Amino acid sequence: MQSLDFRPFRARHWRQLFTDVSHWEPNVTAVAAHPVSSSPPAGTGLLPSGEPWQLIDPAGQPVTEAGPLPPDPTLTELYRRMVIGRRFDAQATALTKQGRLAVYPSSHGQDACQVGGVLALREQDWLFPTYRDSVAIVTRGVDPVEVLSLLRGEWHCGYDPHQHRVAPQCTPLATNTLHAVGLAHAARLKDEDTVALVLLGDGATSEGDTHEALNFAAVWKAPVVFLLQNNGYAISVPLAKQTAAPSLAHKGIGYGIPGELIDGNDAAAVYTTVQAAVERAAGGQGPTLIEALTYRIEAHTNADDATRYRNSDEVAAWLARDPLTRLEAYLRSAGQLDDDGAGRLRAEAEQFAAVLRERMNADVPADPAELFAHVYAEPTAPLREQRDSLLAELRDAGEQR
Amino acid sequence: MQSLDFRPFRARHWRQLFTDVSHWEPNVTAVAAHPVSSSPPAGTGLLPSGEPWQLIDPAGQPVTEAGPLPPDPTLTELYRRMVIGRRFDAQATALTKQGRLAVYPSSHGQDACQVGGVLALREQDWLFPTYRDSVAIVTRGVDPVEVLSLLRGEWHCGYDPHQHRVAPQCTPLATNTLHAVGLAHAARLKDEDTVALVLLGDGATSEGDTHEALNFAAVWKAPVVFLLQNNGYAISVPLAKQTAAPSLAHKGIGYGIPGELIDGNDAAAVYTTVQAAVERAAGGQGPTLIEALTYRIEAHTNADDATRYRNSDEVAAWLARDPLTRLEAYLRSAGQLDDDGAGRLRAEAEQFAAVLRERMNADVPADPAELFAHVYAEPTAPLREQRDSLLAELRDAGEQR
Amino acid sequence: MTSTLDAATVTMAGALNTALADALAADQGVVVFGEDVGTLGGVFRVTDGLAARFGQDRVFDTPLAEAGIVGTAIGMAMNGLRPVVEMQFDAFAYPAFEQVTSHLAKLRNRTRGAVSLPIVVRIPYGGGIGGVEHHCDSSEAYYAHTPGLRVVTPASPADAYRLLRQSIDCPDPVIFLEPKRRYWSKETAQLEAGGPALDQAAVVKRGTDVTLISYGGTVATTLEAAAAAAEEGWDAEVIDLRSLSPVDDRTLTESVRRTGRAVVIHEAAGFCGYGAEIAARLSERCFHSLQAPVLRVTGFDIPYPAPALEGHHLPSTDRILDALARLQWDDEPDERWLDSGGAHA
Amino acid sequence: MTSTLDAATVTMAGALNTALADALAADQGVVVFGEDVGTLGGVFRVTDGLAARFGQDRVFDTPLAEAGIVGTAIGMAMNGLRPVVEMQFDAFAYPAFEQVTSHLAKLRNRTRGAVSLPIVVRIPYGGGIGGVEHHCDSSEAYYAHTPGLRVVTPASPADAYRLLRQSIDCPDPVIFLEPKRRYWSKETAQLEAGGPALDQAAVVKRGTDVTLISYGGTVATTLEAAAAAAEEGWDAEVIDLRSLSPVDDRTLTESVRRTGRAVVIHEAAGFCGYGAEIAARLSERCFHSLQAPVLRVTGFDIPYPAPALEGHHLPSTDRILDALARLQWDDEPDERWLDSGGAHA
Ligand SMILES: Cc1ncc(C[n+]2csc(CCOP(=O)(O)OP(=O)(O)O)c2C)c(N)n1
Ligand SMILES: Cc1ncc(C[n+]2csc(CCOP(=O)(O)OP(=O)(O)O)c2C)c(N)n1
Ligand SMILES: [Mg+2]
Ligand SMILES: [Mg+2]
Repeated sequence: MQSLDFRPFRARHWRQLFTDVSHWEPNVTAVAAHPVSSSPPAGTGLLPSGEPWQLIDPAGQPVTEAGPLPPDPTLTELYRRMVIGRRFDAQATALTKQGRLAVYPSSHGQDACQVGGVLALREQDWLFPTYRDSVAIVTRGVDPVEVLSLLRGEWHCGYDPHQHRVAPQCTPLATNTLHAVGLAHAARLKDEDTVALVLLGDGATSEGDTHEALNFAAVWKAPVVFLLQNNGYAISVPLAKQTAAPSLAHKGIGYGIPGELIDGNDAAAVYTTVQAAVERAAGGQGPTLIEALTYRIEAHTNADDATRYRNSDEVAAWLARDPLTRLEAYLRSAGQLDDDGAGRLRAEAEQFAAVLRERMNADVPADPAELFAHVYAEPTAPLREQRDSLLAELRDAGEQR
Repeated sequence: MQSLDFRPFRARHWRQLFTDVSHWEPNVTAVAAHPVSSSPPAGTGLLPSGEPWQLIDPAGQPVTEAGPLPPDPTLTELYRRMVIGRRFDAQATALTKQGRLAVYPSSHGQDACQVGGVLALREQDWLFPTYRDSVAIVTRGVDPVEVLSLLRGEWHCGYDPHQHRVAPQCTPLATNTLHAVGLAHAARLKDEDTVALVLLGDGATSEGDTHEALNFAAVWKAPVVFLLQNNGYAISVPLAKQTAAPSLAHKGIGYGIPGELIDGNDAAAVYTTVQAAVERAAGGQGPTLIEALTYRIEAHTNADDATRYRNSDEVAAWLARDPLTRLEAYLRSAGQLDDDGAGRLRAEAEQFAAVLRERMNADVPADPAELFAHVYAEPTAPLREQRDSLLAELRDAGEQR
Repeated sequence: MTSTLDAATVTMAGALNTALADALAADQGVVVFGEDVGTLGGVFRVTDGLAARFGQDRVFDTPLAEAGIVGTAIGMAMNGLRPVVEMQFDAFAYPAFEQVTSHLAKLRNRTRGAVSLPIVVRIPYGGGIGGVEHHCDSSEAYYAHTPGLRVVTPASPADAYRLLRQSIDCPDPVIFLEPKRRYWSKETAQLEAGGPALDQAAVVKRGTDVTLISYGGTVATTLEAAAAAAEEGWDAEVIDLRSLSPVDDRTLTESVRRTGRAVVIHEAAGFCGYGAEIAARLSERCFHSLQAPVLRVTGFDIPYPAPALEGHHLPSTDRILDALARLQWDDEPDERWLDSGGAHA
Repeated sequence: MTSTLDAATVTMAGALNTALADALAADQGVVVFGEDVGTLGGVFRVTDGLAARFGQDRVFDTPLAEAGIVGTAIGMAMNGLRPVVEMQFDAFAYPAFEQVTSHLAKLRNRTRGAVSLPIVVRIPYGGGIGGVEHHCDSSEAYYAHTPGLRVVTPASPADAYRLLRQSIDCPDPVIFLEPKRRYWSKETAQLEAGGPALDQAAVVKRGTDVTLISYGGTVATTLEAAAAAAEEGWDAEVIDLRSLSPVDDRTLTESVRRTGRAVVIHEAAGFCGYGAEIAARLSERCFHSLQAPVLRVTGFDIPYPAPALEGHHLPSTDRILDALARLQWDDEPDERWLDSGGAHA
């Protein structure tokens, strides 16, 4: 296993956490094409800091020079939600093994982003998650059984997006970034104080839609926050094959959007950065692009075999940077958590998982007629015809039995 | 008319050349979302200079501190080709009025980009032009009548792309950027010394394809040069509604590509910058993004009415920055051009236009059978059936007459 | 809701412009955006004057990105607006194809009806205007094959007004295809939003011998052909479909059962084109009434040609009349299909 | 060119893998790229081992961008390569739609044949695997309607090998649709690149009473239905189209003129689906031979459903048998279409 040098956390070190660094050649030096004029580049204030920003280091120590920590109750709540989220995630993975879920993309390792991003939102804000962000949605308050109905194969989205202001989990990569921008811009047009937080992965940044969303957001000064969970992989493809940029947060300046590079395993840093970006957005100052450096501990989904493209040393190195351990260490050293408290939290999480497990064991009856019910506001004449023919077919089959 | 302060050419001044500056609020100051660490941003060497780079100022004076000028014969050739190109462009516009061309998008005002970009290419390099780049293609040596066959409504592309290594003029915006990257990468895979130069407009930078092309080019270190002619408008939409970035060249850093911001009305600067980028690319150092600031003097096409969205003061201000006048002034003051030489050049251009005019007056017979000839390598059975039925129809119609 | 105007002579572009203005006035939630639709008023002037009248917050230019336009429209609709967006030309809607097929068409179903997307995507489509490549595509079959979308296309100014108003009011996403070669066609009409349902076809000419079925840009050609057919003794009925999805089976089958013959006309490529669906449906539903096969008069299976050759590609009155003549009036089968092999592979 | 292997048991995924390996070995110009096709060997393992064997310059992972993949493939082909690219799933090919329709399909025609694009776009398509939304689309009609593209889909391992080799050798762009639910189907066969032409359909079962026409994922279901039909006394012929564009008219018409009845089966939505073209063509070309209308058994006109309900959506042997039963064997018209109105609008 690689030895880790925890503080200060340098991008260089972050890269060392990856085994496959051979391709990793971000282009950070200009090769001057000609003797450029001495005039300094504009807008450098939009660039991210060179090293990922951190408030609590992996050993649980506050990085005091980086700024103030969120208040203790917030930190405690971040920890509590991460414990529950982690347990939910493990339970979901277990359900795939029991055949109760068709597939599950785990966010183990990205817990600080899942929880920190969502807790920074206000009641009236919207969340635009992807398939990997079930923990974020659960943290937002959506019924976990409803969250899992997609992955259970029951229906494409099991919850009402308007209830908790959570868009359906988005599978086509990067497409949700545009939805978030549109929703946020509509809020501005309607004079509503709503911010949209959209989650996307490192791979999704390569899609054209991400580019268009960043650009529309910037031109419209839309109240939207892009939280990019850079977990190092798009399925099997490492970041080095995805980009040659110094960091993904460096994309911001090309749109006139400030880019922030943060330690995505530091829940305090994620929470603080997203909260500040939400405030900026709500204050009419436009979008922010936040790149949170983190790691996907599990395979892409339970169906994936990660040993084909990365080695266990790499995973072990990142396990040592666990976001829960880090915050727990801080809370304990700050006297905010003791064994009793930790035990109560564990019990709460177990209870959460037990209820989920039980509810997921119940079979959900599927109604074939519903296939035709929601395609249009009212089923069209051809769809009514098709529904009737399916129902007749089922009746006949029933009669035959 | 606005008064102009010619030297040094500041981006601020460039912006002042536009009437509609109300929307122009490029975001150049970071609004720190949180107390960032003091660690300086990485990769700033990839950023363009704050002011557009210039070798010859609008009055025709060399900007000595900016670097050496190209040799005099090169400057003379740049001027000669611009004179011919300008005349070609005017002739094409005239042909639309006579109904000999369906439509023509003029590049008047962008002459320095059209000519400077192409002359910087080597024999073996490829050009990927758009609908606006007829002058560039003519400069590359393609028969002007073949160039105009698209706009004449004769066939979708009138020349053989392989002959002069010029891709068909591309109408779907930004899609040609990917073709250029693919062609360039293939050259590398095949170990051939070929660079691709792709032309695109400011509007085209908003399309997802531009983003994907820059990213693929950077990751693959493909030998490709992006020459972005920022002429201030996408049809009627001013740059201020297209982007909030400090400059479009600032997009480079988000891919790990050096961005260059240059005065696009200075043929010497365009030539020098593209040539250096071609050398970089050929040397295995990857792509360059060059933003050339210029102006579309005419309407979008002859069918457009530019008075609906910009005023004549703005056009007049840019007419005063004419790339031909500028280079002519330099050549005359450098003793490389006198009245005689200028007269000979004018005559050459007139002759070029006269031949073109005459050749364009000849009607080109269209062969209906050709509709089916090139859809596949060999017409498929259904297409042979359709061809035969059309020919039979034409025969019948002929017999009836 | 009726436009305040009395019957007047109006172009299709003008009728669409009035429809947008009336919709913007009627519902604060309506927003109109796209490339060049604001200051310029659109390259076809369909949005002329709207930005000035309703302000930049309701009618505005976007950056140049079609996926961006449709994608943000989806987000806006999730937040209660009714976006009407313009794709500048048919082929320039393709960058938005993923947003259209994977989200616009599916989001209501995905959420069991919780999310409604009352969005209209206006697309000038088709050729016949001497346009260069990529400016003349007929893309209706792509959209009509996509469940969850409505596909509507007007053939006259009055229909353009009514169908656009109804499309904007419709809770479903509508792909609104505007036949650009009819933009400057004129009609004297009173513009009204009320009338038949959005998905009802129109019998635009009554007839007894054969049913000619068309939509959009080729309805006018079809009516001309019907007039010419009358001279040859055939009394043709002409149906303008108006709504391509869903299709109005009732009007179609009622007519074809009566006439016993049908020809479908459109300018898109025939192979897997919209006409295939109509021919297949009618062949199934009216099998015992058909005296001859349902024929199709369509564009060839080629990329849309350059202006010099488009006249050969587009369905003409002559070509429609030729098809009529092949409808086995004398009970003789079409000789083209008599040899057992059909086309030689 | 024949694979060196003797007849052996092979899956479709395995046959495709062998085809790619043999093509890479046969022609230095062949390159294989896409998302996860390199190190991982593809999410369906179709490119397994190829990067290791042929090197990262010939088999490689790209950034995650489908327009980028197809767009750069076009540039590579312009420079003499023969790219074989993978779209990870059907719905994830939509971002590339503009590159496919506006360039891949048209560039040869645009340049009067000067530019050839021998590109294969491999797309795993269709459902039946319990996949979540966007992983089960059947998009063949979009491509088949686009002139300039060839559309090919295998139904068996041996065909998968041969058709992929022929597609790679073909000078035209080919959309190669792989029915993902057949990836693990096995066959004992010798893999050969030679044989019938790329656009020739196969009569996979001879019969005299009715022609069942299918392709890709539903061929197996159709064969099952034919076997069941035999028990009910119907001797069905089964045609696997293999090439959807161009279509093999000769094989189709020859069969249907003989049997007088036909059913088209596919899992894509029926409306404007590929089956509409087949039904329309056969109704026209075999009008006087048809004893009953050409019926279609297809997916419903709905977004592909969640796994819990996909069984109701997909064509089943029962549904095919139902259609057979409706082919008016006793000369009685289908009562569903007797009332003059058809569906009630
Ligand atoms: C448009 C599109 N293309 C391809 C896919 C298939 N796919 C699903 S997840 C994935 C990788 C995404 O990587 P990233 O954005 O980094 O997110 P992560 O899975 O790491 O959270 C791919 C290629 C998809 N869902 N959508
Ligand atoms: C994908 C696409 N969308 C829309 C258009 C229609 N269109 C043609 S030119 C143009 C403006 C392009 O602006 P820019 O890229 O700045 O180039 P310029 O015309 O100024 O040279 C537009 C919107 C198109 N050709 N392609
Ligand atoms: Mg990732
Ligand atoms: Mg421009």
